[in-house]
Amino acid sequence: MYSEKVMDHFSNPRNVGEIENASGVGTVGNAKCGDIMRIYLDIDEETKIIKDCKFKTFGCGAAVATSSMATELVKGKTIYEALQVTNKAVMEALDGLPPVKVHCSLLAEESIHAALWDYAQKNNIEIPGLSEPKNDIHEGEEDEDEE
Amino acid sequence: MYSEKVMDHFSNPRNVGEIENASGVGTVGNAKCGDIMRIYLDIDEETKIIKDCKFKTFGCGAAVATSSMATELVKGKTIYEALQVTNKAVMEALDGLPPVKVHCSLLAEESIHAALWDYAQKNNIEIPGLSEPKNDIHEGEEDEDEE
Amino acid sequence: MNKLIYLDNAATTAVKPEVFEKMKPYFMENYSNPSSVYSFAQDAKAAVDEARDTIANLIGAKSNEIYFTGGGSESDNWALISTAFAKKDKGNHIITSKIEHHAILHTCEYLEKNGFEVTYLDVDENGLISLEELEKAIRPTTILISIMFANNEIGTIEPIKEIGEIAKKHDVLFHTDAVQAFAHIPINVKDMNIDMMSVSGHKFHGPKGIGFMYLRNGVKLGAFVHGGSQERSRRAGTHNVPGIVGMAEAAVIAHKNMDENIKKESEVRDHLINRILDEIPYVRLNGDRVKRLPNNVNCCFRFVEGESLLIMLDQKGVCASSGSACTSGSLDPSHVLLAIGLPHEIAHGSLRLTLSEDTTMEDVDYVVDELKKIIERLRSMSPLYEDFVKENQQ
Amino acid sequence: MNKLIYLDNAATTAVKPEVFEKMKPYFMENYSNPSSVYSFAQDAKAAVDEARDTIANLIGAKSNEIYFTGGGSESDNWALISTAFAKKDKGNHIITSKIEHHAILHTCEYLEKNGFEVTYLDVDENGLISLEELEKAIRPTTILISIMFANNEIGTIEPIKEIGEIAKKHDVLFHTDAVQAFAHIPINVKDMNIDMMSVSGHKFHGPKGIGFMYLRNGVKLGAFVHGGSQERSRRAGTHNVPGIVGMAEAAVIAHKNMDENIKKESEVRDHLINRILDEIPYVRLNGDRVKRLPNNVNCCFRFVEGESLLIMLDQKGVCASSGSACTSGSLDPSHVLLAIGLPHEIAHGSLRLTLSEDTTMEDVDYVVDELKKIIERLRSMSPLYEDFVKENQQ
Ligand SMILES: Cc1ncc(COP(=O)(O)O)c(C=O)c1O
Ligand SMILES: Cc1ncc(COP(=O)(O)O)c(C=O)c1O
Repeated sequence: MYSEKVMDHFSNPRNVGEIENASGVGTVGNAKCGDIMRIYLDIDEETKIIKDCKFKTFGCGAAVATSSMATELVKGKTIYEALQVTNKAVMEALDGLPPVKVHCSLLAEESIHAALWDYAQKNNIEIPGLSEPKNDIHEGEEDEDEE
Repeated sequence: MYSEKVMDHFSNPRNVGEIENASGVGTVGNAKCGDIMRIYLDIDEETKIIKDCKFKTFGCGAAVATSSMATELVKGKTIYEALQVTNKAVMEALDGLPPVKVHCSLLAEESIHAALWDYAQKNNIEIPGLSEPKNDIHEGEEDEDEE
Repeated sequence: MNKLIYLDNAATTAVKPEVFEKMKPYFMENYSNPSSVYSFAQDAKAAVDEARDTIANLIGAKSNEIYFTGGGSESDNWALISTAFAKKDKGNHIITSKIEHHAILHTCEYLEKNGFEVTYLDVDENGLISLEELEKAIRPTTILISIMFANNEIGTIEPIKEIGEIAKKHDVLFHTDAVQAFAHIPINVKDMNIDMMSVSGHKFHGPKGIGFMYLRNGVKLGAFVHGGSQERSRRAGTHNVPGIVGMAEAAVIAHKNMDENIKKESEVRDHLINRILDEIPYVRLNGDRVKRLPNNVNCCFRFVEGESLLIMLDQKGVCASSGSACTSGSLDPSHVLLAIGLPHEIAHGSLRLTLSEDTTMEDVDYVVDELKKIIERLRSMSPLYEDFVKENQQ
Repeated sequence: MNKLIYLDNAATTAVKPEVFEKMKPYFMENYSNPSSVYSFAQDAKAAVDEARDTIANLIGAKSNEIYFTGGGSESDNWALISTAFAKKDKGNHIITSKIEHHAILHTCEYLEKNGFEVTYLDVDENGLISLEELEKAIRPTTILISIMFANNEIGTIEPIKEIGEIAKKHDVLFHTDAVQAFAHIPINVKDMNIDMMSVSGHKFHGPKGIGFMYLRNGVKLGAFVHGGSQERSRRAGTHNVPGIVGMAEAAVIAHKNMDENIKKESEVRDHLINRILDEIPYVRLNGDRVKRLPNNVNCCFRFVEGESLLIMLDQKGVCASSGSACTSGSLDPSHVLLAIGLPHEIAHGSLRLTLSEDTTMEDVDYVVDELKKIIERLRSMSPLYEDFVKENQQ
């Protein structure tokens, strides 16, 4: 089902964890749908370089792997460069994903954006091209099946 | 499918053939339905005993076997006794027939009756209990399928 | 019984040893459900995918146009019933032929009871439909044409490509029951404008209980068996992995040897036909002499009834079939033989001999030798023959 | 992979060697079509008849009440669709439950699109329907009650005998999907007032692609697959002789060892459940503790997602399944887990382990040992767990 790269990033995920007093934190996804990603960024004030990046993910194999790969891709980049890390880039770096799992790579992109947004908000700066993320965490988590 | 007895009477049918100048001949069945039986009787004028009996049958295994058995059962009997040879008797003597083949034993009974009727007609006698057979040979033999 | 000459390959065939070997690991070793997540299921999943690719390839289709089913009858039912109900807003008229298999005809009867109208096209004395009549039968409400690729009793091959063109021209869906044709003669669904095609695994040395449907991409057809999301939610049910794998392997083998088999079988077939026609009087060959499956021989022997004939052949170790009413369990003889214009009593005397690539000249020589004796014997017992002889003597 | 602990026996099972041996001759030797006249077909015919007798005997039915089909899904579809269309003059209302297999639920949806009304009964937190609600749901137009014998995800066994009594009292037909129950727990169709029952061969170490339907004599039900006169004209298609023979043999073996298997499996199951509940925090057992299939364990692990769990178990050689959306290919987690009242995010963390009689205590001990580590690891990666811990610290 998954490529070797995906399996590698799932089995040995890079950058799992939290960053205390992170420069920015973003959480996207929806427990109801079975995927939540949280990204922590440690950003250098001066250079705007992402010095460190950690994640926590509740989700399927692809969700974990895309989180892992996304943190790898943004680490060392400036926040402006990080914004260019698209879901396509994440997928390519993972040698592809099954069609039903493409949405996981979108979540990975969004979680980076959400963390950057958080950083921008906290520091009152504007990052060109970044808009407020659709962060629907803790939304509609109640059971709502009705037939 | 068939009992051993049926297979025996099919493979080695008794009394196949014709009787020249038979005392009575009866043909029943319908080529359209796939079964025709013809019975020849040689009847002693005095004793009314069936001295000989032959048959010809166009039909399935059961049709052949029931004809064969029916001829065996009536041979040596008086015409009055022969009238008592029912399809049930024929079936029993054959150790049974598959349900879809019961009609063959009825044909066998009918063919005996038809031959007896022919004899009675020719000799202007009445055999108590014998009525004119429903002899539908050569009836409706034309192709009549129309959808 | 010692000798066994199996000439009923249109009824079913023996699984080939290579096919069986290919199926074997999927019973006790790679038994997993191919839809499962774990890696143990990967082999089974790959096997199903490969089988699908293979089969698609053989008929010029795409892999996602192949749907595995439980056999030919199910495929036929699916094609007809689901098309009918899916298209009922467009129209309620279906065109088929009088010589289809019961899996088509009885399904049509079911649809007629549910408000659909069915035209049953006549066939000529060889079993061929008329393209003109087909085209004339098309109405604005016609939603489906279903004509079999080749007939299971008399072996006649219908003009499928031409039917496909007519269907396309009138924008009507075209289904063909190719149960007897697939893996026996070449089929290309694209060239032939086929929208749907039914196939059954056990007719070409594959296993029983498995079949497939080719369904052209773009044809909107609901499921027939609803449930799990197997087969892109169009045919529910845990995949019959050994069956699927076996069917594909049998198809591959058949296609690899197709030219050779056609040549071989046709030669044996023609030898058999010629000897029967030459050496037995009052016999008729049923089906088209040329547009004919390479493995099919079907004759009527006058004055003789089919079941008796089969039993006597059986006693000589020959397996065959007949369109006689007695063998079908119904009152009427084969609807196919009636449709080609045979009277009932002639139809009752039919014999079908269907060869496989393993049938030899010696086999059929033996069969003809025995057949001659059996026909003679049955005629000597037949009141119809007696009458015929007497009439001719007069 | 070296180690393989297969705990997905509710998805499918390995064919037993004895079963395979019994099937084997019908592929290449006695391959004939059992409907044929010749004596070569006698063996195949006898084998099918014997299989039918055997199965009938095991459930207290008559032989002519058993109809072979292509599997559980087909049987379910047949029971629902043919009953609905056959009884549509009497009424258009069907009662089922929210936790049925998709072969029932999606068929009900199909019927709803065709003018039928369906009541989906709620179940309690253990997955049991309420007999009172069932009885209240019956209307004058109710034509069928279809309630599964035992649930495939959470193993809950429904009160079938009582449902049968209610159905009988109200003169409504009762179908049960016994795909997970047959050959696992005792079933007597007469005692339980079952009118129709669906079974699938591959769920009890028989082959895939074969199933049967019990259909009580007197229930007037048309064919679902129309065509040849097999199965008393109620299910067309050349008999899948190896499949039929294999299914019957598997059923016989299962019944011979049923008491012992139930005891053995229940012990292993309970050990597994107890260890999980004792040793892993934030876990919930799904399904009834007592009215439960002997081979079913189903738990939800909070803060963890099912697919990840399955992959990690797979890496340790353990085959399992989950009701997580990711594994079902849909957006929502298992409808069964939602129906017993679980919130979505809990349902995503479900794990189903289904044993066979060959599953040992050592096997499940190994699984629990690995599971503990995996759950811990996944929780350490889970933002939900992080939040939970932080909230509790406050
Ligand atoms: C309860 C239940 N019903 C029906 C089915 C369908 O059976 P099959 O996949 O063999 O058609 C299954 C298994 O998949 C099942 O567990
Ligand atoms: C032309 C044709 N269609 C359909 C079928 C049905 O196939 P199956 O019996 O495998 O369902 C057959 C064979 O029986 C056939 O010959």
